[in-house]
Amino acid sequence: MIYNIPYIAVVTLVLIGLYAVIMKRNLIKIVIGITLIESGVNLFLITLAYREDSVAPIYHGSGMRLMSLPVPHALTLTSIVIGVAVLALMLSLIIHIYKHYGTLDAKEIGRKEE
Amino acid sequence: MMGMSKIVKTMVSVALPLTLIYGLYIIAHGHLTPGGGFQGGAVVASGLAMLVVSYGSVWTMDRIKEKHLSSLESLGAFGFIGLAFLGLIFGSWFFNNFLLGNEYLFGMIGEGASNINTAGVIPLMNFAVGLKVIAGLFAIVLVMAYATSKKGGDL
Amino acid sequence: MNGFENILSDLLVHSPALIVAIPLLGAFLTPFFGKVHNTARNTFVLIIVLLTSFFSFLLVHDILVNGNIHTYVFGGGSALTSGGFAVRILFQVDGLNAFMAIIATLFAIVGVIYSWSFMKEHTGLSKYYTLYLLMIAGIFGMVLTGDMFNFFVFLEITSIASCALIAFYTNKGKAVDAGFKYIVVSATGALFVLFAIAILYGQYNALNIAVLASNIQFSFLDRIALVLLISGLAMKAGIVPMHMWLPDAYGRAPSSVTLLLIVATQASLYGALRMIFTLFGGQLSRSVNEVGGIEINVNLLIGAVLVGLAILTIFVGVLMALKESDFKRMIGFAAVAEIGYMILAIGAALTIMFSVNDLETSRLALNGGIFHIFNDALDVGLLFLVAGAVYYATKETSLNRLGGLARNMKYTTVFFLIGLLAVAGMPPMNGFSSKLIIYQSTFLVNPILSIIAILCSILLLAVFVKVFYSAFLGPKQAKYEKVKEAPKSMLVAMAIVAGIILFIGLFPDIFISNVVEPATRALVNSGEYIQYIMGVI
Amino acid sequence: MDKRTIAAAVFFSIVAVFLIFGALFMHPFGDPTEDDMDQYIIDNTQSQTGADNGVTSVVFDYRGFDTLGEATVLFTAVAGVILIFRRLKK
Repeated sequence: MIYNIPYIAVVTLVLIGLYAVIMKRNLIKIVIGITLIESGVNLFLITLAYREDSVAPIYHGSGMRLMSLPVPHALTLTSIVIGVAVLALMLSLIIHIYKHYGTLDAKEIGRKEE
Repeated sequence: MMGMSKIVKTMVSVALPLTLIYGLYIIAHGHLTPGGGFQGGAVVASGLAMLVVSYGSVWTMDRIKEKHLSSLESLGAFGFIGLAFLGLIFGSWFFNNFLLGNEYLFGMIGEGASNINTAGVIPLMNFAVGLKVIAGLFAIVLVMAYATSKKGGDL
Repeated sequence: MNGFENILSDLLVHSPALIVAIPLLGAFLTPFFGKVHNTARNTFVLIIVLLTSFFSFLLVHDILVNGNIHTYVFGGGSALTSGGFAVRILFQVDGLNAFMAIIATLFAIVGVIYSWSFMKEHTGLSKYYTLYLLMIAGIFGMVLTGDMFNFFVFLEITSIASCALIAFYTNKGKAVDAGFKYIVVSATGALFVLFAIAILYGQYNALNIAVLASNIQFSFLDRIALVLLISGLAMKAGIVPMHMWLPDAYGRAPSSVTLLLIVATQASLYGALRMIFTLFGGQLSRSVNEVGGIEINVNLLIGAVLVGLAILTIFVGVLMALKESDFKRMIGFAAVAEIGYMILAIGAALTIMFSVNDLETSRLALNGGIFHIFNDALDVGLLFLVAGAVYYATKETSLNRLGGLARNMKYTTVFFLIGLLAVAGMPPMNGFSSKLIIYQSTFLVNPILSIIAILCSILLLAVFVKVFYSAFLGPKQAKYEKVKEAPKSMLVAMAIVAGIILFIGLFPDIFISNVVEPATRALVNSGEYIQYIMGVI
Repeated sequence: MDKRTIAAAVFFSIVAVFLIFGALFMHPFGDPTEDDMDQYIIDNTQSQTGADNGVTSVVFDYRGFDTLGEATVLFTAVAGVILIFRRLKK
């Protein structure tokens, strides 16, 4: 059980994010929710990389000790950059939405669109 | 937004060169130490974002156009995919590490020693990606800051 | 002559990589050409797309004619290292991938030709074409890759590029809002997919689809991963609980972008098919569970859920299309209904396979479903192209204000008639031949399902006949007196699609036996796909 | 509480229950059940790519195509942001 606490943390982060995405009406809060899910998934990937008593996979000065797995590090790197890209695009769309409707409330926007 | 106070501007002009050098160091040593093109590029871009914050986006936009940043980014991306295509031509597979094992440039295989002249195309790819990330992230920050500034609006 | 054949076979070996790499290269270079001249840039984009199509044709031809499976290892070397690890990224192309590649190639060409005149009045065209090529590259990457994480990366490329393009008309708040809805749904869906990939990686320490499929055990975590994968991809494919973004995005985007959005949606659907039939394919056939003494066949459950969702999707799509008064959004709802027909066929195939154990009929149903993927893309695509042409000529999308266009836009009217008959599944068109197969196979699951499907199809016909009557026929309106026929490039694009619709409608058997059958075979015999990589039979 | 909120809440609780159970079924932290592929990479990185940094060798050599995709994603985002904030009149 104690060994599963990192996974519980991951699931908690993902769930908080999911809650924000499906329950909140403010667009900025939805974006924060997506970022939280993203952090949860990144944390999960990094968690998978760890082996007990291991060092980072850099050979110089590692002294032939056990190394943590390199592939999840690479995947996390990719996933972080993708997250930045999605975030930038979402925020610029929000800037435009605010210019058009003067509000960030999803319901209000829906009413103004009618 | 006309920029922040004189203290902030002075601090930025001191910190900016250091940030740039640190970022370039991370890019150049990507194949030896933690870091690489993306991380170093992000450091440099955050240094440049400091410029936007302290001097204001309109001031920055007068000096650096987003068109040029976009071209620079295309150049970086083209360098990256060009290296991959060179792998197809010289190494007979797309993304082949064709420089590995040559005697002149980055060809050595570093057995434990932190020798910068190692790893084949990886350092070159790091440079290409670094250029791309610097230009790309700075362009995003600049464009979004300009769009929300009072004077600005559309590009 | 021999040298030429050598070069051709070399190109064939490298074509899976080049199909993705060339549009990417083109996208990186488009801004430079945009600085020179507009026509130079358009020509450059067209050349890039034609070059991509050439490689795609080479690859697809070899797969469909010779029945080969192609792999390409990025970075070189053999697919598996000693010990059986797929360390490098693989592209693996079989009949199903080839089938999707045909759709993507066709629509890439048609879209670029259509954009030539359709977009010429707008600013920011360099960026538009850059994103267009990136979207094409992303779709090709999605349908060719054999690596889970690579699939996710291309999924994100496609969705980010399409989101920016949906919001192309930034002066309209609705377009921007549609783009935002799309990016929220697709980012969440993509993160679900990534989460599932991470779960699978944590268990089996592999990312290659074939390697994963040969190791998978269907434990509790694997089932969570399966559900996350399917729900994430279903969000992006617009199946009913998560369909609301689809008509908005389809309706507000420029028509040329909608064309590629249809393909992107279907690429997500392809992803779901690949995950169900290949990744979990070996396990699905014997996944019987016991819950409290009652045996539950998981496959039958998946099949039944899919059939239920499909009927709901068809129903919702048709009903909303009846109420809608905006031309493009209405076609968007029709597209939702059409997606429902594909899911219906796939669900019916799974249900038949595991309840009646009738492989022949389930194959027939799968044939119908896959065939309908192609037909749906063509039919809905043609309708959107027509709607785009009408918008180009009149700057109007509301059906209440359109009228009497047939006099001035003769060719467009003919193309709309073809698209209308095809989307409603009327006899001489391609929609009829695939829907007939779907009706036949669902009849075996439950006759009521088949009747509902037919009724909805008739309703769809009614919807579009109403549009035809109100927008194209009817009295001449003064404000549309000077409306001109659409420019040549748009007519050419529509004519290509309409020609293919008529050809498939008249000779469906040729198409089914040469293109659809290999795809179905690839889907059903997942063992071939896996063993080609594992090298063990 | 309208219907949509209730449906969303039900959906959310189902996801929550399954994910928390899933977390309990994961292998213990720091002890992966399978790590052969990564061990292969760790053992062979230096001789096959010449890089001293294992992660960089994965990012740019073994999974270099992913990195191309990742660079493309950033490129796409920049193009998208510039497209969205473009000037509308010629």
